[in-house]
Amino acid sequence: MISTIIIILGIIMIVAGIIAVHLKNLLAAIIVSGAISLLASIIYLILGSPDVAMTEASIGAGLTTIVFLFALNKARKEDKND
Amino acid sequence: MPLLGSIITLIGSIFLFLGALGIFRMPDVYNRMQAGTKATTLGTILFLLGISFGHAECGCLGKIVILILFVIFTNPVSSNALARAAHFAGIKLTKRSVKDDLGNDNLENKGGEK
Amino acid sequence: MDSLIYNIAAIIAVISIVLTFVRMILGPTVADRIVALDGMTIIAISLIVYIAYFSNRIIYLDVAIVYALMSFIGVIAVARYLERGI
Amino acid sequence: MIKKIFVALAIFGLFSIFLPIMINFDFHQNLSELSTQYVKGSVEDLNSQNVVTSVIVTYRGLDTLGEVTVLFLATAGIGFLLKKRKGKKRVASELLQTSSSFLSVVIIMFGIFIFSHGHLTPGGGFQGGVMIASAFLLLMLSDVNLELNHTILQFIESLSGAFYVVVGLIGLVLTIGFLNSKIIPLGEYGNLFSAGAIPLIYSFVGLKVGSELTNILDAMGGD
Amino acid sequence: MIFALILGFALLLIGIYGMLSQRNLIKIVISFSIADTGTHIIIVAIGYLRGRTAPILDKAIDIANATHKVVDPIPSALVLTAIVIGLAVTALMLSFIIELYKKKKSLSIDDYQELKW
Amino acid sequence: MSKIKSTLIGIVLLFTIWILLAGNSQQELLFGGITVILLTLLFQKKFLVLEDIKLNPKSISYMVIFFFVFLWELFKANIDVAKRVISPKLPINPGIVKVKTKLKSPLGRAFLANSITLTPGTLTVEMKDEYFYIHWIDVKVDDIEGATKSIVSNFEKYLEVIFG
Repeated sequence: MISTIIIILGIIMIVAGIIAVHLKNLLAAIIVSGAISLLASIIYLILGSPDVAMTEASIGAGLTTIVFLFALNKARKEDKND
Repeated sequence: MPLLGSIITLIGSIFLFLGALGIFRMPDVYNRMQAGTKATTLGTILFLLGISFGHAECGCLGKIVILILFVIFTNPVSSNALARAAHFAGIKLTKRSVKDDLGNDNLENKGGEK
Repeated sequence: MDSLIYNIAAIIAVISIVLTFVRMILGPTVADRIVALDGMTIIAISLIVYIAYFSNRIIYLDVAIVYALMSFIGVIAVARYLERGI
Repeated sequence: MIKKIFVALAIFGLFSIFLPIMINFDFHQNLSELSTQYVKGSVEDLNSQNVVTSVIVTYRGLDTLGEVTVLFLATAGIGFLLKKRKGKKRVASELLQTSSSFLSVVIIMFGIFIFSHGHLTPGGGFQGGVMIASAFLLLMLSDVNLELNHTILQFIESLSGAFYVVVGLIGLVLTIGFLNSKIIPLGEYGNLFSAGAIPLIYSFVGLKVGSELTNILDAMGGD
Repeated sequence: MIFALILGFALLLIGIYGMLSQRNLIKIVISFSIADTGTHIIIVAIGYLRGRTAPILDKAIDIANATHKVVDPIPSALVLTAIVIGLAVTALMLSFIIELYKKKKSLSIDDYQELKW
Repeated sequence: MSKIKSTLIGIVLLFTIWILLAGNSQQELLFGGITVILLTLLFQKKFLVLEDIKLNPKSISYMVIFFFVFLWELFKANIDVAKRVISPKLPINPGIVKVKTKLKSPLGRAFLANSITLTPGTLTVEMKDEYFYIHWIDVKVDDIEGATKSIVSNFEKYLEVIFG
């Protein structure tokens, strides 16, 4: 049962990784890589380390995505100013 | 008691599945959001309640209640923010739509920069 | 009997995650993808609670709360980026 | 073209290195000697339920001090690189403004819960600090005119860092070792006020990480 | 858990492939964070022991017999701090990218070849 | 006066959440109490939205009724979504309509918007002064009054008593 979950989630993560590397749209690539981190935290939970799962859910999925968004936003604003 | 809990959980998971199917099948962003928000909210509530019914002996209803309240309050807020952002970013409604009062009133030009 | 039904429910939840994921990779616009991500995280919360009870550790519920919170803030951030608000 | 062949060769080479590692990897059946010591010591010696917390805070406490310093240096670098500028933004929706004002306080309280219960439940200073930073992020997202008070932020950051080192030095003065958590009575196993100085140290780490990450987000997101 | 090990190695390879083949600077950082996640999954999967549970010794497990019930705590402790440092490093890389973008208005790595040898 | 009321309501709410999270042993109550009081003193401005809650017997009884009405509407909404999603032709007729509300207080408007989002076929898109813009999956009436009557009025009569 648990190994079924881990196999399906693993396949999703690998497909998401390949797609995130190849997407042309940067914002979409950031969203897909955020999804990888969110699913990775379920994998950590199954592997018996809830501390790491919590860290990954809060940092890998939340803050890393947001830091990427801020960087894109700065680039967008530079474009507009001149 | 465990049987009742498991059946509630099953109903919840069916609602979750319907929400996912709605996200998959609907024609545009706003309709997807409609299906997604409502079905996943009730589905999550039923799923969590069913599981905690089935394992009543552990005495951890408090965190489940927190989780349910949290989902009820945050899910509509995030879908509202997303719908507004999608409309202001210029994503069109599907061709089957009949009217668009927000587009007609043209709030976009007042709020932010162009 | 009841554990079998719980397992079926978990399998249905995993299938729902796969469906939302397909919408995420197909989605023509960015807003479609982020709607799919929103749905996916809410289904994943249910899955985490299932894993917590399945492995008999109720302390895993803290992880579910943190997960719900961070996915909410992530969705809000992408929405504000789309409407040029940050 | 040559580049593509080179990339394919590199990936294939790495794959052929990893494959035998993966196939021949045999998982352990028991804990290693060091881990056994840690698990036993955490129950008998430190009264802390969460073994990961006792490894991070006590057994490898000096490493954690280093990590926090690295985080501080990265924050300083980012603040040095990015200068603030003013720009126009769209106002957030009314629903988001109303709901974020109460929700952010709840999130901060949840962060405090996480880092003060680091020895009882999963989580600890790093996760609690991230929670606090994300509460300020929610305020930043919902209010376009928000001005964070940098004096208070830097005060909290430097004060908690200083107390972290002072708690370590008290152990040195009492001659039981740097960052030893037995400077405070151990208390009863499983209570909130137990495990010696572990909750205290983790609270300082949480406050420090929270204020540092808030600084990073403010430097990157602020206009 | 052999599946988790395979997953970790696959994500690591995908990340390295992305870093080598993509030309966009932000894409390279995204690939870096994917490779990061893969490495963390590998380290946690090495510490897993079959049929055991998390190293938090509350009422749910028998404390006297704890060393036969829990997984290895050391990889968790290593990965936990590594994730936090990974965030700081990512933020630092992105702020360098922003500074580069201010100079030349381009995100492509082909435009920054002054120091190429 | 309103500041004191909102702070007190905030303390009660936060302390309830703390007890639900941490349990009710003596040490938890002590630490939680200190934390909650410090937080409310630090973030007093954030609690000002709470001052609109009315505390008299009528409004409290309306709160309970509103809760059950809300649950029933949520259930109906899901049956509605299920019917639409399963049927192969996707019977939708969507559009964004404009409705009018009488509520003034921010918290009441927030609750109204959330309730609209979670009930059959409607999703709040934007709130501007006294008008709400609502995405309706099956547009039946065309004018503002008709849409207001069929979407908003059901909740408004309870929320008006609770929040004023």
